[in-house]
Amino acid sequence: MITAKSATRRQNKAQRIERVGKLARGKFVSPDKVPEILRRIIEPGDILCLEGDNQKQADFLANQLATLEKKDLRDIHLVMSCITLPAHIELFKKGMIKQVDFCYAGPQGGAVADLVKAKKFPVGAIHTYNELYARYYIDLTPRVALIAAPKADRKGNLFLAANTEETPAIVEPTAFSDGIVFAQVNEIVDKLPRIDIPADQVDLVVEAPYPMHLQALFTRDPAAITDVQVLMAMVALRGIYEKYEVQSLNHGVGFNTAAIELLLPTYGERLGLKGKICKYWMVNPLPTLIPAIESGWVESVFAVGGEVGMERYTAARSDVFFTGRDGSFHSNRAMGQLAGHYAIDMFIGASLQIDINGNSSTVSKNRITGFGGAPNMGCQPTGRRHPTKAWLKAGAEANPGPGSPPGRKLVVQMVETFQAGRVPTFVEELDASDPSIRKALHGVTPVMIYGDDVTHIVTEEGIANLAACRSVAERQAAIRAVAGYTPVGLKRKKRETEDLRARGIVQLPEDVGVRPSEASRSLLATQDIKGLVRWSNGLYDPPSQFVDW
Amino acid sequence: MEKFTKAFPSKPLPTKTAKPWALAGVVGSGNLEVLLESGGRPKDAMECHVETSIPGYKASWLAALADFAHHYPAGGTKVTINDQGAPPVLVTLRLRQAYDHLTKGDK
Amino acid sequence: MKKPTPKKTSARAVLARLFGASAKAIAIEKSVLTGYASVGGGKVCVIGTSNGTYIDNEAALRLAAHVIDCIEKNPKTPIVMLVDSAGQEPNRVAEMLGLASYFGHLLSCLELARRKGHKLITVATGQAVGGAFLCYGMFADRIYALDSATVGLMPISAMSAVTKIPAAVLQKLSKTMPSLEFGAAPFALLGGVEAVWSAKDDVQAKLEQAIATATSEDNRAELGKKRGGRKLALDIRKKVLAESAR
Amino acid sequence: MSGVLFHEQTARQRIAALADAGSFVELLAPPERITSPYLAQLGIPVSFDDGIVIGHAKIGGKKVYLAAQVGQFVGGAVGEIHGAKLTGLFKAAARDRVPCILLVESGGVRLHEGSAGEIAIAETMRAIFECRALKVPTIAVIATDIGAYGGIGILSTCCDHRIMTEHGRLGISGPIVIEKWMGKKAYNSADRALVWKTSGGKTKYLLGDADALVHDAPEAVRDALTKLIGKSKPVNLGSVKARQKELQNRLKRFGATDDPNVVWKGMGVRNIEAASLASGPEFAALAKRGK
Repeated sequence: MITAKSATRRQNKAQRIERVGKLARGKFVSPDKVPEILRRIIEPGDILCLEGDNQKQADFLANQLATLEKKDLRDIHLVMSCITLPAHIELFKKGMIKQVDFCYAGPQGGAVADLVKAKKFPVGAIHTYNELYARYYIDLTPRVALIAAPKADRKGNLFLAANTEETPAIVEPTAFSDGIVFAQVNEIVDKLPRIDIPADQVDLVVEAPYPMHLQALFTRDPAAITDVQVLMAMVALRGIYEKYEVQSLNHGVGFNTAAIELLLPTYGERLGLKGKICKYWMVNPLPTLIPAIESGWVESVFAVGGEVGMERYTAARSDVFFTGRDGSFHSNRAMGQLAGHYAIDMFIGASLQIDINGNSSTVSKNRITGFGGAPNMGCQPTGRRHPTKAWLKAGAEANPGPGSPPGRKLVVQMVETFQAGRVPTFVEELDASDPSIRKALHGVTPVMIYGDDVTHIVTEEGIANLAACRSVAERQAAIRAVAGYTPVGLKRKKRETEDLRARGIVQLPEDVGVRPSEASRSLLATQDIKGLVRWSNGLYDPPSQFVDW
Repeated sequence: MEKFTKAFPSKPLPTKTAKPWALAGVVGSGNLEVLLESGGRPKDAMECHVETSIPGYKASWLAALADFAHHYPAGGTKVTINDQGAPPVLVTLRLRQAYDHLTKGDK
Repeated sequence: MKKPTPKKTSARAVLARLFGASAKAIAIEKSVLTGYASVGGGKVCVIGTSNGTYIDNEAALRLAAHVIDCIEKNPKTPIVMLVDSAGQEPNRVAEMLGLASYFGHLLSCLELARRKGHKLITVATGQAVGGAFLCYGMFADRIYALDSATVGLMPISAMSAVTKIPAAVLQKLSKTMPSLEFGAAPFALLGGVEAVWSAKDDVQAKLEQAIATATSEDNRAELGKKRGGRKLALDIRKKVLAESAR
Repeated sequence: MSGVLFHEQTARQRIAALADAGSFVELLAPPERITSPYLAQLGIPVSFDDGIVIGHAKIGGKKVYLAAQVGQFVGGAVGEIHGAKLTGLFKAAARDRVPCILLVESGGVRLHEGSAGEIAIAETMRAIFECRALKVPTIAVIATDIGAYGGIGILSTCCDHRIMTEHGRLGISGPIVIEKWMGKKAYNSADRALVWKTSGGKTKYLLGDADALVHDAPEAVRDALTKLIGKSKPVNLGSVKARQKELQNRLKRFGATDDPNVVWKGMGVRNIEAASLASGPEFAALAKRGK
């Protein structure tokens, strides 16, 4: 039975919509009215969600929001995946925000660090994607969500095209709790290719004067892959992919893993691994995966987001990529993260810093970035029950006790021992454990991937199998053994290293059958972007900054 | 620029090498060249001369060179390095390439 | 960016100084000089630039055409090349059309003239820098410079701006390394210029003598070593010749 | 599509890949340690070959002199030693009547050494024409994005033949210099497609400034060399008059446009997009140069 009390939220929403009044024609509003409408639909104390991850941004709405002043908007509890735009920073500078809960602040990492120092960044917590989406259903349910879509029809149905990403994860909790969903769209059309969000869940729509921002995030130019990265890729292929028969996997964004993708049709083929490894992928449509797909390695690819320039290719290869009935690519960030958590044999990615216990982070005092999605995949899902070959093999190596699961996900960190500019990757203590950062984060050190979750570290020196280590001291020795000539590596003891090598816990390239002198870019399926276009039969349209023809 | 010279104990180079010298790498940003020469020196050590544009990494250099001298029979050789900020991994890689050229010839 | 420095002496005055009354027959069109004149009673062909102009594709073609004309109509007539040019103007269309090839063509024409017995004498009269000097002036049998000419790769200030090496450092080094200095005198120390003619000199007589004594072998490395401005070049070249003869 | 790319090889690797196995003999080899006193004084790392590897070798059994510039070392720029090695090599080629090949990778004069490099380039030009007068073939291979610029751009055009790849660039002023001079609107140096269409191997081939356009592979360069090392192009009245006409005509046809695609179309390219993606001989087939 409906009582007045149980309908409070609904009534409140109705009041807000009423305040919009004649500023809208039905659901549709003109761009110049947006700041005033935002002022009328957002109330002090609201949980406000801004859509924007590391690729797609509701940038028009964010920019309009940033034109308001504290007198218009205050005490906002901001929830959002990625603090990416200058407009986001503006909201903090103007003092509108009473709390923020977010995942990642890549390009604005420096600005966020400055806000923290100025005590203008009241952070609740830094999350992983699915952790934050989950809280949208529990204690961080948005009252107002500002979202982005490429197209709307005249009823307010939305088409999300390749970059569905996190839109459903924001709209559902908002729409089903009497919140307001306000969408910016690139264009309003009579008929949509397909309906991704029904009009029923959308309250306001504006045709933005410029298309939403899309970042080409996963485009790695093969020309920038080095011989050293090829060496590491060969070592990883032999020492991990081949050894564990990794069938389902996620690759991080980086040149190391791009090198692996480009070695599959050449080196991988020579090793006879086709059909044995790398069949099921949870990755965005990586351009560097094109040669492997064209060579018949890949059964399926599910993605958390799209990639600029891959639209025609993914549509043409709907046998591999998830596509809608209209034939175009479909992504879903929340479901992709879930798949990466439970359903893959291996996560492999890079990091800026790894400490002596195997913890990694990208945060420092002058750059507060955060997590994004990597930790959802780079962790042990203890809720997993289904076995695979790789999972069982890795589990057996970890010597499970009577109270632990029989399997393990492979969580691999693949790093060069030095970053650009001779900055060592391996450190005794993470920059992220700086007291000022811990204080701002309520005592939590922002660790990307915990050492306990990591099974292997691959460097140009070799592989350290952390899962096979039997003590903290042993794990530290294994990390030192592959830390090269960093200060951490220089502390290794020859005898310890030789002992670990004898037991297979540390493996040098030659121990997994790789001759370093063989490692050469010439092994890559293609060495430049143009080659990727050729592999795609002209279906890949790289962003202009990558085109030199 | 920082310069240093040091000899590291190493097992003698195989008596027959393919050529008297070998050069690997190029001097360029983040890269280095290694000139490896054989002949006319004590057989039990690898003599190293390093000139680097980035000072302050002597410990890493010495460790990398010592490891190489330990792993490869390079006694009696002279190593001369012109460096423009290469990471240690390239030091090892170029040494190995120069060594292969010296002992097995180009190819 | 800096535009070309304004002319110091008018082109006509320079021509008159070099060729006397016979200079009148030399045409100046868009600062490109072509024509014939006389030196010590002998006919010479004149090509060149003035007013520190830029040499573009068209200018290179006009100079080349005149050299071809001279070869065809005036066999063995000495060719005097005057240089006062700031170089090639950085221009995308010129590059697209292959400016380097236009310059290469001009050099080929001059080479043909040399092979056919024309003596080639250069006088740097104003700016003689960069590509403009390389594309014809430096290709002569013998190269001279008026002491008012600015000869060389580029001034130290410009060198410093591109290399990011402080000008003071380059300035100091140029005391022992004349190659870094800018001007006719240091350029002569390198052997790049046979002799520098001063304001007091009778340049017509000098030019006459230059033509009379010129031979076609390239003596610059020898000069550079003898004068101490370029100590290495000759020996290294000799070493290459010696090692390759083994 | 995969394999060893010529433009990614080092100077020494290129020579090893082009020469008959084991035939290369280096002159003024690294153990002689002939390094630049200028760079040393400026605190800049020196190199044992001063950025150019020279020597003689055999290609298909035929003796050649070979020089390879090291683009990574100070942009392959020409200093006193580098330049003197180059001059000496062409003089040796003239003396011995042996073809001379220059693998170009240079931005021109090495500014750190001032006018010495400029004079060396002028001296080398004289030596190249000495070869040509003796019908000793001279060949420039321009196949990397560092390419042939400044004085070395001009010098390359003095050789009998130029072999290019789509990666190679030939010019005098580079895009960054031109952008500074003309403004970003006239030339955006970050627009890589425009940069390559302005100075890249394909456009140079279409216009006739490159004699061969080959795949970015050492074998392809070697094949082209094999075809050209026996051939010299005379410098005579007929040849310079024909060239004069050709260059005049080029200026008349294309001097008024700033759009490289107009040049491409004018030189017989029908499908610009397909030609942009094509490489070496496939491009040449699509282009029907000059038709």
